[in-house]
Amino acid sequence: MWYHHYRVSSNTQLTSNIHRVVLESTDTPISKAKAGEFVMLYIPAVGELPLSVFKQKEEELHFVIEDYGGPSSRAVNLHKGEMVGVRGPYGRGFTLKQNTNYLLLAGGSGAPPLLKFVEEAQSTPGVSVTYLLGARSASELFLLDEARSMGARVMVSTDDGSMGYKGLITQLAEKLLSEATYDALYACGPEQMLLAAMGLAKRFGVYFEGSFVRDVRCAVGVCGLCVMEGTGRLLCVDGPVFSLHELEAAQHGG
Amino acid sequence: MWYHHYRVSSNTQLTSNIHRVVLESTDTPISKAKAGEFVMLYIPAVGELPLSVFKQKEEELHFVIEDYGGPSSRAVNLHKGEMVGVRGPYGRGFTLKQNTNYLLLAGGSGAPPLLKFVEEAQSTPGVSVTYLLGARSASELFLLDEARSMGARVMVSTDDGSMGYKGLITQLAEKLLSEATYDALYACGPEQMLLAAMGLAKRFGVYFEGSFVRDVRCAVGVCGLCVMEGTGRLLCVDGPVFSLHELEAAQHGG
Amino acid sequence: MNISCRVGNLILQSPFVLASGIAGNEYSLLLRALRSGASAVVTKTIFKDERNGYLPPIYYESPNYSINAVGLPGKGVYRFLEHIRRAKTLGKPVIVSVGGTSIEEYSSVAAAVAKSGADGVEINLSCPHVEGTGTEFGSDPELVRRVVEEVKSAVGDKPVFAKLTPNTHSIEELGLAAVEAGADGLTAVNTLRGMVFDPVLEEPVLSNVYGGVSGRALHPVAVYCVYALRKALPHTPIFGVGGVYEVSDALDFFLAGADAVQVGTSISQRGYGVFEELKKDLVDYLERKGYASFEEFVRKKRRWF
Amino acid sequence: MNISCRVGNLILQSPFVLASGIAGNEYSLLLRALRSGASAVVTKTIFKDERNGYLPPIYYESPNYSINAVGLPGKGVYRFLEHIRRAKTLGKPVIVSVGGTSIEEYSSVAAAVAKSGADGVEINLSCPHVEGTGTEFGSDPELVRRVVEEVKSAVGDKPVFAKLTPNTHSIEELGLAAVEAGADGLTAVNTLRGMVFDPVLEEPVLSNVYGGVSGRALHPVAVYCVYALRKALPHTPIFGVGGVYEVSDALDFFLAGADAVQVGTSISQRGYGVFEELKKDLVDYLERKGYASFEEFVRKKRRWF
Ligand SMILES: Cc1cc2nc3c(=O)[nH]c(=O)nc-3n(C[C@H](O)[C@H](O)[C@H](O)COP(=O)(O)OP(=O)(O)OC[C@H]3O[C@@H](n4cnc5c(N)ncnc54)[C@H](O)[C@@H]3O)c2cc1C
Ligand SMILES: Cc1cc2nc3c(=O)[nH]c(=O)nc-3n(C[C@H](O)[C@H](O)[C@H](O)COP(=O)(O)OP(=O)(O)OC[C@H]3O[C@@H](n4cnc5c(N)ncnc54)[C@H](O)[C@@H]3O)c2cc1C
Ligand SMILES: Cc1cc2nc3c(=O)[nH]c(=O)nc-3n(C[C@H](O)[C@H](O)[C@H](O)COP(=O)(O)O)c2cc1C
Ligand SMILES: Cc1cc2nc3c(=O)[nH]c(=O)nc-3n(C[C@H](O)[C@H](O)[C@H](O)COP(=O)(O)O)c2cc1C
Ligand code: FES
Ligand code: FES
Repeated sequence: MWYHHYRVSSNTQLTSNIHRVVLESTDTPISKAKAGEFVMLYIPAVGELPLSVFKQKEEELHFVIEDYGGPSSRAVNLHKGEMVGVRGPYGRGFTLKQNTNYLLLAGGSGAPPLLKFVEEAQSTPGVSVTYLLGARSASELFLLDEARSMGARVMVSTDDGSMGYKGLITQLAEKLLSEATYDALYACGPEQMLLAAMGLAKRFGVYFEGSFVRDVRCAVGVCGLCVMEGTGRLLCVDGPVFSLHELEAAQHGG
Repeated sequence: MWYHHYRVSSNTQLTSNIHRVVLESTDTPISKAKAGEFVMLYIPAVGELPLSVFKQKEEELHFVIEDYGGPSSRAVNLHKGEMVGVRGPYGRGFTLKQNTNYLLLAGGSGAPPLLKFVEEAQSTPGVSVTYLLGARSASELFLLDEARSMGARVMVSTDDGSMGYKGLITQLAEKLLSEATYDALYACGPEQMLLAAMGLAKRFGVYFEGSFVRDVRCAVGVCGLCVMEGTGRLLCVDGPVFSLHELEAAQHGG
Repeated sequence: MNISCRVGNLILQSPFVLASGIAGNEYSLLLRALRSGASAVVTKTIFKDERNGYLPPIYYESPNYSINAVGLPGKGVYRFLEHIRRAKTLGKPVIVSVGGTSIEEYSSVAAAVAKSGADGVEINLSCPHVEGTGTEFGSDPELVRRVVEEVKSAVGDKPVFAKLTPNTHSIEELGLAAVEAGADGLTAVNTLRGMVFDPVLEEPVLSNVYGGVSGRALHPVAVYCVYALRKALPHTPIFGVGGVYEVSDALDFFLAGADAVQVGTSISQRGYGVFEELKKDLVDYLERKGYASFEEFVRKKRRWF
Repeated sequence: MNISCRVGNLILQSPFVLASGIAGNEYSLLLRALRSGASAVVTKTIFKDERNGYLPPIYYESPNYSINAVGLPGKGVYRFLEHIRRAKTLGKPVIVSVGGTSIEEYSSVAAAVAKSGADGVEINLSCPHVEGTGTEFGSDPELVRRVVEEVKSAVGDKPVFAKLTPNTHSIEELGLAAVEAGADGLTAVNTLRGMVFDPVLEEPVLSNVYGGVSGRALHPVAVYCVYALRKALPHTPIFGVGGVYEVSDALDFFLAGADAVQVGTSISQRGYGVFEELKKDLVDYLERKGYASFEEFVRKKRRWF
């Protein structure tokens, strides 16, 4: 089955442009996704877009979706009862190891895969997680209690200082990295943020993984449009999560 | 897999125009056939012909093939080592019930399904089998010991009286039916013989099944060429074995 | 649930019809299909004279497609007329597929079967594996036009369907030619030219070397053909044919614009029971989706035209 | 076991080549395919200017076929030239697929890529789902002739392959036109026009509504096309393309007359590993059958021509 069919069971607005959308399976649900893996959400007569799995239960799929003005505008407005198609899960997610001290950096709608990671980390021995969420202002922060309730140390940054650390999330991360030792830095958010986080990881000698975004259209490795330039790697099958090592290959080409 | 592949492992001449051909599987063998079921034998660059399964072991398939002048001429000349394709088994074979006294009539190359029936009957409680083989003359009789060794009472008829009963096999059968009681009469051979046997079965009130021949080309019920005229029945999927009841429908049409 | 439908002036109890060439050479087989739930049958393609067809292998099946080169065997039209009369005894439409190696043959066969009670004529303009008939007429819009014109004038008011080939760069062009020449409806499609080798024996399997691809592989192509024809001809009755196994395959055709579907290859795997199963599954589908009838479903779901 | 082969004057280490449009839009991806065992690559079809292609859904897969309408996105030829140069660093042939919405565009793109080191040019005369290019040129033998002539004169001695469509009643006619106009070889085939609906959502899936059918369903049709071309053109180099998943699929093409095959859709299921697996399985096959080389197998097994 290419599309597994789901019915929208709820749509909750989290911030001015971010919604939590919950789907319920109407035939066979997709198989279990790991944190960082994604699906293609098909909205009939609208289009298809890649979305990280945020939460998954037997018959349920949860997404956190930001309105970017294209098909995602329609996705944040999905109403209860609407039918959609879902295919996946696709790609490779974040690596989770025992006895590791994780620092997670989520920028805006980059939160869902990292929140899923927090959930998975909960039941892994010896893991501690510090979860940072960054936004322009307090009103754009969301699902902080969710992260706390799953046992993460939660900190936030806002550009305007309306809540938590005033400044960029990568500045907050830099502060934390200078104060304490972390084994791994995982990030998801805008490309600029990811590149800055990668820089931090290198500087502090911390293992890095980041979830990236490219033009995902087929999601199965044939169209080539999601290529991580110069690496020969396709985001849809080899990513969306890449390690520092994989991304440095990107810079050297070939 | 459409064709299962076999290598010819032996070819023994039984009479002037009848051979026993043994094949050995080179990939996966076809599944178990019941007496009366048939396969399509594909000889590359020659053609394909329907053949009753005569004997079947795990990896082996045995046929008894008569040379009729068409593709069967090539089939009787298959030599050791040649590769062929086999698909099937197809159709519905002879019914085998416990505690039954069977009279089997084999005309020439009609023997194989009935010999297979004798083999199956061997291990069925309460079954006794009388096997009649008819031919023009003694030199055209074959595999009588085979039938005997499997516990059948074996009798033969020849047109010229060179061995056994002098006359047609159906005349021999008529004699036997008048002398003793049989529960079922099964026949395989030329159409004229089958129709005569059917007449006997009716006259003596004996259950009848016969294995017929038609123009089998697809063997899967689509080309329609093997129709039993007027019955809506296809020899390849509904036969080749038909009961008296099914064949009377044939005569009444519709 | 009412799943009857109209295809031109044929009224069908369900949109599931036996396709031409699928055990359609004898009245008793046609009756069997009708009794098994087909709402109408299309006969094997009938020619003027007897034809032997090809020797086996004539058929090959893989999980993804079937391929055949039967070679259009048949007893010839005069011995077939009696079969038409007998097949009609159930009161369901009997559509006779007519073939020819000349325009004259097409029209004389059509005239004969129409006189013997055929409820419709389907012109086989699309057999891909016999020289001198089928695609040799059906690939050229001008020949399509001429065959259809002659057949139409030979059969009077009996509905005439032109059965088209997918082996073309523009099925619309062929469909338009047929309709302009007087065809009452279209059947889309016949098989795609194809070929299969036995990889162990290193031989082309079919005795004719190449043949026609049907079944699952043909399905998306056939659905496109129906869609293209429906766009070009909003009101022409259309039979969709190609790879109908499950009701979802039939729905593809209905959504693409077909009024009814014909069922062929799947019978080799699913048997005649496929007709009752398709009917039941269509009823279930329409009920689950809340449609009042098949006709309502069709009317509502053609947004993309 | 030597499985190298020649396709015209291209010498290939194995008969397995990456098909056009399969992750072929970036030098690093082309290098990946070559490092994974492809003996040559055909790039994504390149146009003069940037093209966005279609929005998703652009791809759909069923067990029996895949269908796509990617819409030929690309950065335009001038930004692609650097990718050709970089892809060549492994010394394996890089064939550039060229597109155009005019004969002039085809030939100017071809001239540019030939100058930048393309080892061959494949003319996409066969994309079925973009208006104004592909099949609109490739369905008409006269246009095929004109495009091939212009491209051939633009690229000098670089080999030119014409990639043909199966959406035709006569692929021989198209192949002959291309060869007469100077094509050095043929690629058969591109996808078949097709369409798919989601039966639950009752919608055409592809954003472009229809697209091109590839993979398993295309296979028997593509094999036939190669066979028909080989009969018509005994000495023309031919790439077979369509549904190569297992080595047996490739053997079908070799037996039908192809000199080498291109691999597309199966990469979505089998990954880049498919190239090494095909090579290994071909070697095993030839050894088991007692052939001394791939070349010997091809020479011996063409009895039906
Ligand atoms: C693996 C993966 C996981 C993801 N997970 C999530 C997730 O969990 N949640 C989430 O919210 N998002 C996620 N995204 C991002 C999401 O799928 C969409 O890419 C993003 O929402 C873009 O939205 P859009 O398609 O509506 O906008 P787009 O179509 O990208 O367009 C945004 C706006 O920019 C304009 N625009 C875009 N491109 C151009 C151009 N070339 N020229 C001119 N104008 C242009 C559009 O017209 C539109 O107005 C993920 C992406 C990936 C690859
Ligand atoms: C279910 C089934 C099981 C069978 N099992 C066996 C079996 O176990 N053993 C066995 O030996 N046989 C069996 N047969 C019969 C066998 O398959 C062939 O049908 C039979 O051998 C005919 O042989 P052929 O194909 O060589 O000859 P055919 O092709 O039938 O031809 C015989 C000769 O007659 C000529 N001829 C035939 N038809 C015509 C025509 N219309 N016009 C002119 N000339 C014609 C041919 O040219 C040839 O010279 C079985 C048949 C069926 C249907
Ligand atoms: C064995 C076989 C025989 C066929 N014979 C004919 C025929 O005589 N006339 C015709 O118009 N189509 C014939 N066809 C084509 C079918 O009617 C149908 O168009 C095609 O098979 C696609 O439908 P399917 O995928 O449901 O089989 C034949 C198909 C098969 C498989
Ligand atoms: C996603 C996708 C994109 C394609 N893009 C192109 C293209 O740009 N140019 C081209 O000539 N063929 C293109 N093709 C066709 C393939 O090159 C090939 O001819 C076809 O897919 C059949 O081979 P396959 O069955 O191995 O995929 C594309 C096919 C697919 C599936
Ligand atoms: S989205 Fe097509 S290759 Fe990744
Ligand atoms: S042989 Fe074709 S239907 Fe029986």
